[in-house]
Amino acid sequence: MSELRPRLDAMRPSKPGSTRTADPRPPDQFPGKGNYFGYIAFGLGSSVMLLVSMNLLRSIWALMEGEAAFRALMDSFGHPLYVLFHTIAFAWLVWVALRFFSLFPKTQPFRMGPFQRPADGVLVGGLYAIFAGATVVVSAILAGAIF
Amino acid sequence: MANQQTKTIVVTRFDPDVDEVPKTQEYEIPVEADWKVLDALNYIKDHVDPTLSHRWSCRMAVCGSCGMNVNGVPKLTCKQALSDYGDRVEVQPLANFPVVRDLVVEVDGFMEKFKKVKPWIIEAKEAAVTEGTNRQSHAELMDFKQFSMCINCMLCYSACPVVSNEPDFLGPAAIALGHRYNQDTRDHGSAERNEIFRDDGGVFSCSYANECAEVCPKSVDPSGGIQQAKLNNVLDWAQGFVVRRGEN
Amino acid sequence: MRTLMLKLEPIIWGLFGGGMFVGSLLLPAWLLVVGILAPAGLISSSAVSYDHVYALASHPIGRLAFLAAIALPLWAGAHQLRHIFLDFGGLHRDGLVGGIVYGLALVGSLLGIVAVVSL
Amino acid sequence: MVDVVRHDVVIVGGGGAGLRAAIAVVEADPTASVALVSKVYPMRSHTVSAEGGAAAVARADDSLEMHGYDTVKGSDFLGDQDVIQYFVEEAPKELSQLERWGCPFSRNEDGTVSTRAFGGMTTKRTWYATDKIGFHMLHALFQTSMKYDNIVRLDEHFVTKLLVEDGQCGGVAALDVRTGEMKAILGRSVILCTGGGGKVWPFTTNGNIKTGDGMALAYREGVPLKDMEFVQYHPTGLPGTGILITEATRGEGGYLINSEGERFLTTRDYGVGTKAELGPRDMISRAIMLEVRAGRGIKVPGKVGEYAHLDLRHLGEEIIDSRLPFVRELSRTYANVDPVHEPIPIRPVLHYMMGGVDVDIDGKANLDGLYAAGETACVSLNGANRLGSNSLTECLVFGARAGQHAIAQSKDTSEIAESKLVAQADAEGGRIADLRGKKAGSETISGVRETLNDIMEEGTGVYRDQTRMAKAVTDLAALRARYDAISLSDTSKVFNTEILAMMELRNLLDVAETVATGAVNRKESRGAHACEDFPDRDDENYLHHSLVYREESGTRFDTKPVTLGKWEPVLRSY
Ligand SMILES: Cc1cc2nc3c(=O)[nH]c(=O)nc-3n(C[C@H](O)[C@H](O)[C@H](O)COP(=O)(O)OP(=O)(O)OC[C@H]3O[C@@H](n4cnc5c(N)ncnc54)[C@H](O)[C@@H]3O)c2cc1C
Ligand code: SF4
Ligand code: F3S
Ligand code: FES
Repeated sequence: MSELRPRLDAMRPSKPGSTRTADPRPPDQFPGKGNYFGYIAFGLGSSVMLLVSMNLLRSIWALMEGEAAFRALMDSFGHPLYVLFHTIAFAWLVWVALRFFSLFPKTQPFRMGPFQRPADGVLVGGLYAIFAGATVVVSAILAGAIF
Repeated sequence: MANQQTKTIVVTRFDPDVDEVPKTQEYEIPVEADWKVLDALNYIKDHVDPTLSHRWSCRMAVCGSCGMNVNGVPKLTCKQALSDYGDRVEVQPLANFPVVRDLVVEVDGFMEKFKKVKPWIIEAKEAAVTEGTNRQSHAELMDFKQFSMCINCMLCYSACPVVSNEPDFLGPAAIALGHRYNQDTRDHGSAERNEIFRDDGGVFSCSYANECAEVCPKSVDPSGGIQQAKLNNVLDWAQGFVVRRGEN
Repeated sequence: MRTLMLKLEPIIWGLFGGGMFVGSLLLPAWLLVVGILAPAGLISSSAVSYDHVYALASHPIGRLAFLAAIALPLWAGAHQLRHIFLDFGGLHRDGLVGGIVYGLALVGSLLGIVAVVSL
Repeated sequence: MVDVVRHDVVIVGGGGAGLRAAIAVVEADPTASVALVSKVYPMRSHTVSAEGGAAAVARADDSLEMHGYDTVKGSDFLGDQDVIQYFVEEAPKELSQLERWGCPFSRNEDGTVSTRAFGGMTTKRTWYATDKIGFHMLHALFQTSMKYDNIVRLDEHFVTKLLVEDGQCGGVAALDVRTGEMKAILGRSVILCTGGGGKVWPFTTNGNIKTGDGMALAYREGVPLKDMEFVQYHPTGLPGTGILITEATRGEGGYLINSEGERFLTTRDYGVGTKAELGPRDMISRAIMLEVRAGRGIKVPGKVGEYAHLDLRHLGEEIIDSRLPFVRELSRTYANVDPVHEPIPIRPVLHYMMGGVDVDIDGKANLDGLYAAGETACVSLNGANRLGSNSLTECLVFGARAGQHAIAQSKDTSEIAESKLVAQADAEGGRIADLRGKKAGSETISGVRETLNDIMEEGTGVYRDQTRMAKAVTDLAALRARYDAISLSDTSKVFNTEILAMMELRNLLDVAETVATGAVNRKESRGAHACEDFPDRDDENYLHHSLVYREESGTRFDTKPVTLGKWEPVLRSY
């Protein structure tokens, strides 16, 4: 958070105005207050996603290297710090998912072919349902309950 | 009056002839229950300090002149009730804009961005007026109507973190406006506009902070429009691989 | 670098969008099972055993799912990180930051491909 | 020395009329250069606030003849019939053009433009875009104007004087609000499109910028103002703020009711016949005033006074949200009332000035090189009472025509000595510089403005009488002395809004003077001019336009015949 000042040329016309102006302020509540907080937390949430994916890559890599490597990695996941990280990451990603879903409908065109875009509530509800379903099914598969 | 109340209005003052940087000035004034923030400013101008400069005209939330940051949040001052705030209300010029004087900000930078998106109907062929009107279904109208509701109040520019940091960013209102024309069945200029949209400072500079939609007083939802424009650009770009642009 | 990034924006943004979807739909389950339930001993230890996971990951659908869950969120994360840097005034080093984060995502994606192919 | 800029045509005002004129000029001559001078950014112009719609024949069950007669009758036979004929013919073309420029009109099932009913119109001929036609029209025009690089905008430039030499207008002197410097903006012709002057009155639908500047500018150069006594009171403004609740509410089926819950326009005889709520504005405004006088007004404590109710509840939420969303937003925000569940409090408020700079059908004023269009002009389309939704179309039709004629004429005018014009602008610059922070007496701008508002409310309200009108004339003369005693405090050059308010106040005083003068000289009741001591129309003595001139010695009143045509004046009843 070193450079909170905005660039001083925000919204400057290409030719300087005819009288001297005061420099623009950055948005007054950025980054900590109001909705900005959610936005930043959401952005950082994707970085969490990035870390989790890298761990997933490590897991598959270990899988490729053989049983011993895989076991060792899984055992290391038992370390309290790892559990803490995974718990935070889980909560964070669930929140990221929910925010992502609620922001999703309006990114879609009002009409898709001959169909009208469903009401936001319907779309968001659908996404929640898919999310819950996917999480349950994938967990079940991973946990060996189904597959 | 029995229930006469007073509030302290803290206003940013800046006179380029005198002041190096903006300062604040406080006015304690009597207020009435149904006042908007603008009424307080006009009271100050008329009865306390005629040197205060601010823009306003329609006082009915449609001309877009009176945008300011009130307690840190961009608001149309003629629409924002004063009673929503406590005893101290801070009124500042819009953030992210150079300040010309007091509460008046520099608009020309915005006008340049606005013009960049070619906000007019680009027709495939010019038709004579004698051919009458185009036909357009209600559903086709609804594809862009929302994005045509922008009053150019620039609140969204004051709220957007990308505007502060990327001077070339077209910004929420301008992109939503370009998208409005792209979505209009009467227009045939989307290829031209998409090229501008894909350029530096175009749609992909937006990081979907969504603050523009939060502050928009007219429910234009520029952020939704920008994401839709991104989607269109991805499709348009993908199509460009298959058929090199030219026909259409 | 920045010019190249501008050219590629549509693909990157597409990958980012996909990453958000895959990341929200698949990663929480992975975290839940492998990161929380298994270490806590709440599910049978055979579940995250080498054999079981290997069986899942080597199934054609499994290979695809794992690749998606590795590669796409990397792009989503990289893209958002770059934007956070921009939000805090990093325009002048956008090319550098972009190069690093997208480079990371690219390397990760390639390794992911290697991994799922050679399983 | 002042900055000098030169263009072929100088247009003052970036509202509907000004923008249309600008486009007309560059379309007629793609090499022409136009200066579009406006005291606010064009999209802030008050055209933006128009809600209901714009009239032009569109339906099979309608005809130009019917639109023509409705307008003539609405004008109480004071409209010039040649003008009206031209207007109704051009109206559909102009609105079609607007549609082609992208205005998002509301649509019928089959994709054609939808029309709605409006007061005084026999059939549905008002084209609309929900309830924000002015906003969409202004933005469509403004955005279209950006296409032309030879329309050069001078935004936030306040015109303070017309530059006239040898009986010819050759430009304007304008204060650059940003720098506080004067500019001489020269052109072979000047078109005034500065809108109306509703701010003369205390309760008005007009915004802060509507101060009658163009009328005053022309008047001060000896150009007569015509039919100024006719000012329209809109029946349905919000009490207190004056914010407009559009006539489209009644076009869509809303009712007006009094304190007894009675739909008085149907139960009592106010001359509107079966039209009821869709009668012309002058009659309905009078009906509301009479209801209040008869003790059937709705009272609230405090400054707002008595009012009537506009009831939309029976329309239901769906119609209100799809056709009148802005009305709902305005009522909620500014009257704390949700029209879906409660009636809206309304009262007649000043809305529109039928009068203005006297121009002929080409928009040409009685001074070479000077044109006017839109609300600031009086081409005699509206006569004694304008029909709602005719004025936006008027801005288009006569804005375009003024633009075409101004550029055509500018080719064959003789060269005026430029140095003399610049010298005038220079002098004007000096005058303004002296005004900055000037200390004179103990008066304030707001004090004088409030007195002016009170005088005009009292003397030129919905109902008038000779004594009160005469008093307004003398009071206004006295108020000039107070104007001269105003002290100013803002000494800055940059964005000095106090100076602007001061100059606008002068314009308001000039306009008010012509309104009051026109009014005392019309001893009859016609259209919006309702004289209680002369309750009838008097075609024998007053079937003429009024002209008010400014001369050295003061105001001079004169008259001018009305152009009649196929429609002979008959008693106006519905
Ligand atoms: C609330 C409301 C609702 C209405 N609804 C309808 C409707 O539904 N249908 C209809 O037909 N009509 C309606 N009208 C009337 C119609 O909107 C106006 O008559 C019309 O918009 C006037 O347009 P104009 O271009 O003449 O002036 P305006 O739009 O008022 O523009 C005036 C321009 O002149 C500029 N200007 C003024 N003075 C100066 C100066 N000194 N120097 C430089 N520039 C100057 C201003 O900046 C502005 O750009 C309504 C009016 C109001 C107030
Ligand atoms: S999009 Fe909304 S906030 Fe932005 S300028 Fe338009 S109306 Fe204002
Ligand atoms: S706030 Fe800015 S980053 Fe995008 S979503 Fe809105 S433009
Ligand atoms: S004064 Fe017009 S939007 Fe506020």
